Amino acid sequence: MIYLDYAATTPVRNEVIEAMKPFFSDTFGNPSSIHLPGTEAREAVEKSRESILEHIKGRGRLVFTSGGTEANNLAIKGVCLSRKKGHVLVSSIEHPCIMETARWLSSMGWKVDHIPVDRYGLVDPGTVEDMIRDDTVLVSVMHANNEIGTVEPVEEISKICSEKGVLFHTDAVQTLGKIEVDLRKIDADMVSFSSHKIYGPKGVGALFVKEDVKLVPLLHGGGQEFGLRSGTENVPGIVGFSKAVELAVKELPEEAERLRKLRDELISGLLEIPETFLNGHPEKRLPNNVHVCFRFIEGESIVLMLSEKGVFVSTASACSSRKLEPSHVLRAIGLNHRDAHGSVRFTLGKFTKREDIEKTIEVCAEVVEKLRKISPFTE
Amino acid sequence: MIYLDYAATTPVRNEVIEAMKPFFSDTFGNPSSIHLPGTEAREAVEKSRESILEHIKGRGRLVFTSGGTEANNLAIKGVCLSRKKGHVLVSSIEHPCIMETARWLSSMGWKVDHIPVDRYGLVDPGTVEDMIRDDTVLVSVMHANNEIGTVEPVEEISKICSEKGVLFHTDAVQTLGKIEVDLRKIDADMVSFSSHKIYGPKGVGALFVKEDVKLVPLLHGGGQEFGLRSGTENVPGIVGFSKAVELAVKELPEEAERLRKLRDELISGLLEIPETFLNGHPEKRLPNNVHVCFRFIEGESIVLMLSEKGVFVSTASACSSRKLEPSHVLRAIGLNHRDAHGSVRFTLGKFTKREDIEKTIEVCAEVVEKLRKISPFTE
Amino acid sequence: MYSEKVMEHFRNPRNQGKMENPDGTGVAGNPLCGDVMKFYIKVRNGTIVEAKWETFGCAAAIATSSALSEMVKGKTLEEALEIKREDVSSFLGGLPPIKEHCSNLAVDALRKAIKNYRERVKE
Amino acid sequence: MYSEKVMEHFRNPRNQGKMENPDGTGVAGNPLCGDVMKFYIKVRNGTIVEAKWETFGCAAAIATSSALSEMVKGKTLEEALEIKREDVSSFLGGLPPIKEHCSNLAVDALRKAIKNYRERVKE
Ligand SMILES: Cc1ncc(COP(=O)(O)O)c(C=O)c1O
Ligand SMILES: Cc1ncc(COP(=O)(O)O)c(C=O)c1O
Repeated sequence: MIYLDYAATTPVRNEVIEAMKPFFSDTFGNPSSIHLPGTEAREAVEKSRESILEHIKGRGRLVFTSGGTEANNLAIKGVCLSRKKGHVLVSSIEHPCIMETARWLSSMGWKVDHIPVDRYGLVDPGTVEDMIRDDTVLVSVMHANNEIGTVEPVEEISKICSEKGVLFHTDAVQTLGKIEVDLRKIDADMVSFSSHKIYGPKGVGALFVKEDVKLVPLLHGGGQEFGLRSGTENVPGIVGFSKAVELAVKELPEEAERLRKLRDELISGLLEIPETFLNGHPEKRLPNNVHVCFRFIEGESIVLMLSEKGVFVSTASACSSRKLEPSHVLRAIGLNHRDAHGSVRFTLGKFTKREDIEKTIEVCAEVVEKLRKISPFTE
Repeated sequence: MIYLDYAATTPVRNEVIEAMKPFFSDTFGNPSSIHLPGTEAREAVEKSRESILEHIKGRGRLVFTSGGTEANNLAIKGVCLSRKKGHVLVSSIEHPCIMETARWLSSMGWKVDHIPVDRYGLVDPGTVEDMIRDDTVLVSVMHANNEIGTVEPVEEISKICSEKGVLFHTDAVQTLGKIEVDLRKIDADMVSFSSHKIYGPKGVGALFVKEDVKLVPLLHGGGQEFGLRSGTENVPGIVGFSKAVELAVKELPEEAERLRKLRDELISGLLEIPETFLNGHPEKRLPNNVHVCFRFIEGESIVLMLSEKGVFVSTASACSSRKLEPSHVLRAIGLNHRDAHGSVRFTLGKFTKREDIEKTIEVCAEVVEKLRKISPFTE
Repeated sequence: MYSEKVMEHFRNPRNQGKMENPDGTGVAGNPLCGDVMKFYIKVRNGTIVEAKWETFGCAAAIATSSALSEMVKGKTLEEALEIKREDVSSFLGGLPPIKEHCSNLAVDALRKAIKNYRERVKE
Repeated sequence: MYSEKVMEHFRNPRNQGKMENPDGTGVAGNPLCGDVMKFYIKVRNGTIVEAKWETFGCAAAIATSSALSEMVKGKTLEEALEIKREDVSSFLGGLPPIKEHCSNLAVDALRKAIKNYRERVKE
């Protein structure tokens, strides 16, 4: 079994499970209760919040959410619904939770424009600057793309936005623990995170929000999380998330180096298969992301056939693998429908070993050959 | 340590922890992935969904959420934001997550009216019928109140709404596992649930939605949960929630009987303390809820002093215990500010024993006496 | 997601590949979801004696191609023309709803192949 | 939520209870949050020699009453009048922000008690 879909989700690591354990049935209080079990739970939540803020070097509020999707929805809708209708800029390769949120806002009368990317998936900060209008209230560009792994120049973009007086949000779900996320360098007003991408539990995430940013909550109620996100806090989840952040940040330098090497081996191995090319940026790329197009054959078949052989990869993002349209990201970087459909993502992680890479290359070569034999596009 | 705050939250029971375990690091896939780890996770989610639907006898969609707060927000906002502005009716004793949602909608131009309750906290179905207008789109009345434990006539109200062609939502967060929740009898279009109130994990809940009810999602994105709630599913949480529902429903008849007896003992014991009265309905009441006013003294002091002595109870709902205003529920049943501030909730649960009840009565008598000695209102 | 029968045809597709000197060929495709199928038939006395196919597409597309190539063998052209998409998917124990419409194109490709054969015969 | 010092005063409140034959009394209250305090003082030669109080309120209200009753003992009326809310809360190691405003009424009750004493003396 070779799991190469760490960008879709990760197993919870043992240290995190251990950290969560006491909060299921021992320290199980509701953090809003003022009695002892309540205050113990409250303390655990606040310590987790402080620890994460420290590790991302953020000065502001960290609002715990149920995941990356909620964090992104809260950022975009929270800003827009608290203001008069205006203009929003999002890149054309955002995760579906940004794309669909933007689409909904646009159906509600907001003006939305999509920032184009080049053939590597890069956003040009100059283009962002040009596209900002007088009525622009928010720009959202992800830190790195979840499909093709391209890392965006968010430091520069954040500077432009702050000069222009426009709010800037970035989705760091795929970068935390993989490349440096330092909010002293990225001057973003809001930043989204998700726990289950970094060996933390599913169902937890966070939105960093600078002190002076006004948001309408998506979840109204008891007023938890600075009044920005009501609902009984997922205490074990939050504690686990914070542990996962701590470990991910600590291990980053060494682990990123290790993954980068394996990634490059996998890329060279796969590119030896004929009619195969790399998607995304050759250098400005997540250390664990490999995304290739095997021409003339279709991605879902490749994924399923690899799965039959114990190699687990994905087409596009996990979210869209039940949809039929080709990935909007691959279309945005200029792939035609057929090549977009033929692209496959391999994402490496903590438990990936060199042997896995060798074996994957071997199995891929087999599967690609088998599928090409029945493709009408090959001679 | 005597925990009598089960309505605020519960410890996760062992069977639930055991059921969740494999889904942290073994069957850890993303349910949206089409490879083997993904389909295994998908199967676990779908089985959980079916099991819960069976246990509540619901015919429709069960949408997993991050908790009761999200379920309630989704129900109310989901209906309203997908329609032209109209009229909404909510009872005047709903949980803050409904009250605040209604307040926000009203600030957005929706018309909101609050259904009054009698001095026991009961909503009169006839009043609901009278208050429904031509432009009413939604009525929301909770199944039982989280503070005073009054059980509402939601079967009747649901019939009235369906006759009038108005959507009906009920918040069953406090009733699941405590009294019967049978959606063949309660003809609601939407019903909210929360896992952490029934010995399941925090951070999970669900909204039951009939097939033909149109909702705008709060969380846009990958299209999970029938397109009504995007975001990577909290697989262990969902599995744990479903296990908790299964056990709670199975054990309900016996456990409710046991709790009812303990509850009545606690009520009689507490009412022997002078100048003490019961809030909520004497009979139409959750089997685990005791809510009394100790006149002349203040709730937070009582709770803290009891906590010092190892007895954990609450004032109003956990959510609002960090607020200063007296509970809107107690005000709605006609308590004056002072008596509202002097009321305390005891909620019993799975681990409550007869000795705990005796001890609690004893300790309460002491604490009340101590605080009354320093109250300016006692002679 | 897929029935066992779909997976079985996906794993071990029948009659796949190009046909030398076919009597009729037909191509069907759905540009959006990307599936493209090519069907080849050999006909003797109005009966399909051999069918082959090539498919670019998901597991459902491959399995429906494979299934249909088995279903048509030995059928007269008239009988083959009566096969509907639903017949193929029920032969396979059902397809996921989302795939039903988009990836079940084999029948279209077969019909085009029969049409192509008839046109050739006329000439 | 509360500092250890607040909890200590809450657990063991000083000088609580009614005073027989006080020289001055004052009541302060916040109807919304429900806290009500009554302060009693005994005065000799312009100096507060004894202070007692009764309080309906949360732990913060009780602790601030208790703390102030200690702080004023031995102070002249002028000195006592200079005590501000912040002095009480810093004496207690701080109060939660939400409580700062609402439950820190002891100073108001004390001032009213002093005023009441002065009015009585005038008569
Ligand atoms: C870039 C990006 N943003 C947001 C999300 C959504 O996060 P979650 O799965 O926690 O809802 C994902 C993962 O699915 C992602 O890769
Ligand atoms: C009646 C009621 N509704 C909703 C909620 C909110 O549920 P959750 O804590 O899961 O957000 C609660 C509990 O806090 C409740 O008692």
